[in-house]
This record gives sequence, C-alpha cells and structure tokens, in this order.
Amino acid sequence: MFKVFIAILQKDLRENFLSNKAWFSISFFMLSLLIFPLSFGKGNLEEQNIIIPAIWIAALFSNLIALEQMYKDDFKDGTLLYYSINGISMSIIVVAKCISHWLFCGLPIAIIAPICSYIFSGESNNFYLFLTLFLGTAILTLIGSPISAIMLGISARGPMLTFITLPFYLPTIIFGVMGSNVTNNNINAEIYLLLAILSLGIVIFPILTIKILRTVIN
Amino acid sequence: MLLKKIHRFANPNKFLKVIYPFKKISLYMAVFLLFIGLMDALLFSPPDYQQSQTVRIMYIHVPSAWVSLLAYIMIFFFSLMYIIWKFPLFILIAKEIPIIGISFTLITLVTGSLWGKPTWGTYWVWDARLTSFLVLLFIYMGLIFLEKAFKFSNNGDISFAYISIIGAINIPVIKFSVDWWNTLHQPASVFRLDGPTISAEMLIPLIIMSLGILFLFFFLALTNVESAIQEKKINSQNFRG
Amino acid sequence: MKNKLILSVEKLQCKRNNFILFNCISFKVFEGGLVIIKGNNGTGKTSLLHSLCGLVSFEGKVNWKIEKKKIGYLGHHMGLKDYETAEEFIAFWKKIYNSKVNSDKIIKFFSLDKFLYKPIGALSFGQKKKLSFARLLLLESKIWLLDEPFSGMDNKNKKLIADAIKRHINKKGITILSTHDQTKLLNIHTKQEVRIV
Amino acid sequence: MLNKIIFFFEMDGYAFFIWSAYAFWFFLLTLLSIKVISRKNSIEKKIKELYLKEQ
Repeated sequence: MFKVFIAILQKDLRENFLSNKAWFSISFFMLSLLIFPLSFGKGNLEEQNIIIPAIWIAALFSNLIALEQMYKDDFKDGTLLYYSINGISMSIIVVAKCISHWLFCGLPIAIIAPICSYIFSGESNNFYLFLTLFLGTAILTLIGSPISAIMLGISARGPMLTFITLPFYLPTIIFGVMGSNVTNNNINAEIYLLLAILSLGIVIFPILTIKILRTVIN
Repeated sequence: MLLKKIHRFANPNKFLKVIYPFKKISLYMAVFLLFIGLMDALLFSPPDYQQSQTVRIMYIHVPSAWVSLLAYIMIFFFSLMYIIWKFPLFILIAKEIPIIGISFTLITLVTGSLWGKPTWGTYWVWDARLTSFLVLLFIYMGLIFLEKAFKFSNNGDISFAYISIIGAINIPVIKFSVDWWNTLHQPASVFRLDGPTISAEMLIPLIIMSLGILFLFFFLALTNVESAIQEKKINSQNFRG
Repeated sequence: MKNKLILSVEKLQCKRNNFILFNCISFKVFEGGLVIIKGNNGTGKTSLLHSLCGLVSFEGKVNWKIEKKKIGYLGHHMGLKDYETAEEFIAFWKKIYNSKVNSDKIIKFFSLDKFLYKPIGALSFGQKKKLSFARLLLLESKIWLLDEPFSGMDNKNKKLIADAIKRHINKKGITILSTHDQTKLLNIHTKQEVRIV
Repeated sequence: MLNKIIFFFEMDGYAFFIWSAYAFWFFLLTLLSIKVISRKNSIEKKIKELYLKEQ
C-alpha cells in the first residue's frame, strides 16, 4: 500500500515537473507580486505596509490557478477510472494529489515569500510570514481539492471554479494576514487557529473529495 | 421506521398533494401577518430613545436576516439527507431554495446599510456580521451558478449537495473568524440585538413581521418546489409536443 | 464436467437522466466464458460494462462469485500520459499492480520494442491501444471487461488481440467485451452473445 | 391631521433611509413573488397544453 502511494506520488510530482503546471504557478506568484510595487509607486510601499496582504493575495491566486489542473488531466485521459476499477483505494490518490499540489504551489511560495518581503520592504520579522504561509497554503489546497473534483463534471469550468472557491478561502486569508502581522515575538492565537483548521481539514476534506470523485468518475 | 415514513412522503406526487394546503395556508398567513406587522411597525410602535425613528428599519432587516440564515440551514439539511438516503425529492427541494435565500440576503444587506448610515455614520463597515453576510451572499451566488452550470450534466445534484455542505462547514468558521478579526482591528460600533434589552412594544411587531416573512418564505419555496416537480415530470415523460 | 459459475446478472436495468437505457438483461458467465455484448450506438454498452464494475448505480442483481477487487478494464480512454515513454508506463503500472508478470514477454507479444523509448504522445492510436492492452496483461486479473477492443486497429493487430483473449480464456479467465462487429475472429465454444435493444 | 401625516412621512428627518429601505424590501419581495408565481403559471399552462395534445 505504501509502495503504491510512493509510486503514485512520484508520478504526480514528475507530471508537475515535466508539464509547465508547477513552474507556472510559482512564476505567476512572482509576477503578480511585481504588480503591487508598480501600482503603488516605489516610495509608498514601505510606509503602507502593503507587502503582507500582497503576498497573501498572490499566493491565493497562484493556488487557484493550479487548482483547476488538479484532477483534470487524470480524469480526462481515464487514469482515475483505471485506478478505481483496478482496486487502488481512492484515499491514496487524493492524498498524493494534495501533497503534490501543495509541494508545487504551497511550499515554494512559503519559502520565497520571506525573501520577497525582505526585498520589497526590508522587514525583519519574517518567520511568522513563513509559518502562516506554510500552514495557510496547505489549508487552501485541502479546501480546494473537493471543489476541484466537483468541477470535473462541467465542461466550461474555469471562471466557475474561482468564483465558488473564493468565499471558502476567506477565513484562511483573514487568519493568515493577522498571523503574519505579529509585532511581538510571542506566537499568537491565529497560528493556533490555523493549526486547528488544518488538522480538521486534513480529516474532512480528503474524505469529501473521495466521495465526490467516486460519483464524478462514471 | 423513520426511513419508511420518509419514503412514503418522498414520492413527488404524494408530496404535491401534501404541500398544497400548506401552501395556501402560508400564503394567507403571510399576507395577513405582514399587513398587521407593517401597520404595527410603521404606525404604532414607539421610536427608540437612542436611534429614534430609524429603529423602524429593524422590523424588515432582522426578519429577513433570520430567514436567509434559515434558508441556508435548510439547504444544508436537505442536501445532507439527500446524500444519506438518496431520495431525489430532497435535492429538488434544496435546489429551489437558493434563489429565495439570495433575495432575502440582498434585502438584509441593503436595509442594513441604510440603517447603518444614520446610526453609525457610514453605509458599510467591515465588521463581523456584515462581512459574514456578504460571504453568505457569494455562497448563494455560487450555488445558483453551479445549478445553472450543471443543467445538462448527470451529476449536478450530488455536486450541489456537496458544495452546500462545504459551505455549511465554512459558515460558522467565517462567523468566528470575523469576530476575531473585529476585536483586534476595529473595536466597538458592533451592532447588537440582545433579546432581553428590547422592550415588548418593539418585540411584538418584530415577532409578527418575522412570522409573516417566514410564511412568505414557505409559500415561495413550496411554489418553487411544486413547479420544479411538474417541470421534471414534463421532461421525463418526453412528450411529443 | 461443469465449470464454476463466476458471474450472474439478473434483470439489470440502467438509467441515465431518468431515461431507461436498457431493461431486464440477464446472463451467466462460467469459467473460461466469453460474452459479447452487441448493440447499436447509444444503447448503453459502456454503461453495462460500468455497472458490472460497480461504477454506475443500477437496479437488479450483479453477483460476482470471485473477488472483484481487481477488474481488468479497457475503455475508450486509455489512461496514457503524453510525456511518459512506453517503458516508464509499463514499469509504473507494474509497480502499482505489484505484479510478477514478466514484462519482457508482454513486450515481445505485442511487439512493443519498436517504440519502447518513445514518448507516448508521439505514438499512433493503434500503438497506444496495444500499450493499454499491455497494462491489462500486467494486472493478472481473471476478469476482463473490454469496451470496443477492436476499434481503430488494422487486421494484424486485431488478430493479435483476439489471440490474447483466447489465451486468457484458456487460462480459465472470463472476458466480457462490447463491439459492433468483428466476432468472426473469436471462434470459441464458450462464446455467448447478449444483445441490447 | 395633515400635520400628523406629514410628521409620519418625515420620520424625524430620517425619511430617506427608512422609506428607501421599506421601498427596496417591498420591491424585491414583489419581484421575487412575481417571478415565482409566473414560473408556476407558465408550467401549469404547458401541462394543460400537453394534456390536450395527448387527447
């Protein structure tokens, strides 16, 4: 079972690596981050403390962009169908998909973001930004996975997916921005809340995704 | 046992017969109660000592807020029942509610901001209640779009049910989160309606109006469900016409 | 000597969008049996196969007498990725199925060695179909459900596939396949036909 | 009497907010009711037509 999981995860990662999906979402993050200093004018950026909201907005949208592709390819060429008929449990597939999605559009963003924040505004308190992004992007991926599975049923689903997913992302964004704005050095309640949402989400959302995929496949 | 009882009523034809008297009663009750309630709210109830006459907006604002929340809870429960028992009637009911729920949510938002201007000085504040209601509006919009998008697809019903359940998980989260947000960023100016603090003279028209709006909601929902059942019948019988 | 009963289908009924696709289909499959499902387009051949796998909801009874966890299925979508090479594809599914079949034999049987190191996106339709047959052989399942296995193939490859099916049946496996025509190739005494109207 | 009516409509100077809120409420509810009821009516009409055709 674990061997199968590793094999599927490797395949997913390879797929992300070879097709442009993964690089696309990271470069989209950088590009949309570039828009903020341009639209604010360089001098105002440090005073207005805009960099943390900017990073969160960019992370959100780069996550959304990659979300559409999460199950689409495997669904279209029938790989999901073969997995399910040939007795490979759905939970393996879903977990592998979520991990590969997060590894390519969650973790790199969390690593890059403190550097970006330093370049743009010279702030030193970047550990919390990394921590909240680390947790927050994982939550975004988990929330997005059932919705991305639902959207497999309709043909023109690009704008629909964004519209339906965004309201569900809001609490994470709120906590994330609050947690990143820490001034003193104590870990505050928002990070605990994010951890709570994450641990709840790890239980709930993959189960939902499995159920949805089962109905969508045929 | 319970399942058998539900099964008996889950037959659409029987359901049509069952709801017919309820529909009639709720229409008459709604018209009657709304008339009395409006008279009471506009003419007889006293102005508040703090908010003076603007408190009269409460009589339409609060009932529609309650009903729009109730509508979402109903969608959630019907979807859950559909997923558990797979009776198509439940999802048929759940699918007809969002269009009514979104109207009441819109009323709540607009009347709320019209009430906010004289009392708080602004039309819109990013505080807990307001933001959570705006999110509710967007979730309703998402549900409606989803229903439209899946019209020609097989698994529209199940997708609707799952999305409404995900939304229901999010609604309390949104509420709590924004409460947190508010206490940190923007103190005070939170609009509250504590039960005991309100006087009986204002409570009575509020209750009458809420009941009237509730009956109106039931009437609209039942009518919608009725027409949806009949539409389904027309489509499935494949008339030559 | 009578063979062991493997699958019995009774009064199978399938619905799509409230329209009844087919009604009252019953048949029995014994060890080494071959069932050919015939029918025109849109009569629900694919739905029948899917309901046998348990993918589609249906009314009626489908009884598998053996473990049905691993079903060899081959459908219209072949589950091939454009960027993979054929060799990687076979290695991947061998790992997934945890199978001990000698993959060289399969490669030789379908003569895949000509394009073993090419990416799948560069292959023709017939070659892709042969590759997905290779996956079917890797699974070592007793049950084969094939959805139009002969479509889009030339005569030589059709014979190859018929040969593979015959071998499978000789090993006491069962095969259920749907097709428009092309049943002359499969001259097997256990053959039975099911017609969907 | 006239004074009382004018006082009622002025609402202590909050006339705009209160009356526009009530107007919006009334307008949207009527719109919704009209939509729901007309949908119901059109379907019943359709059923009647189909019924006549079948006969």
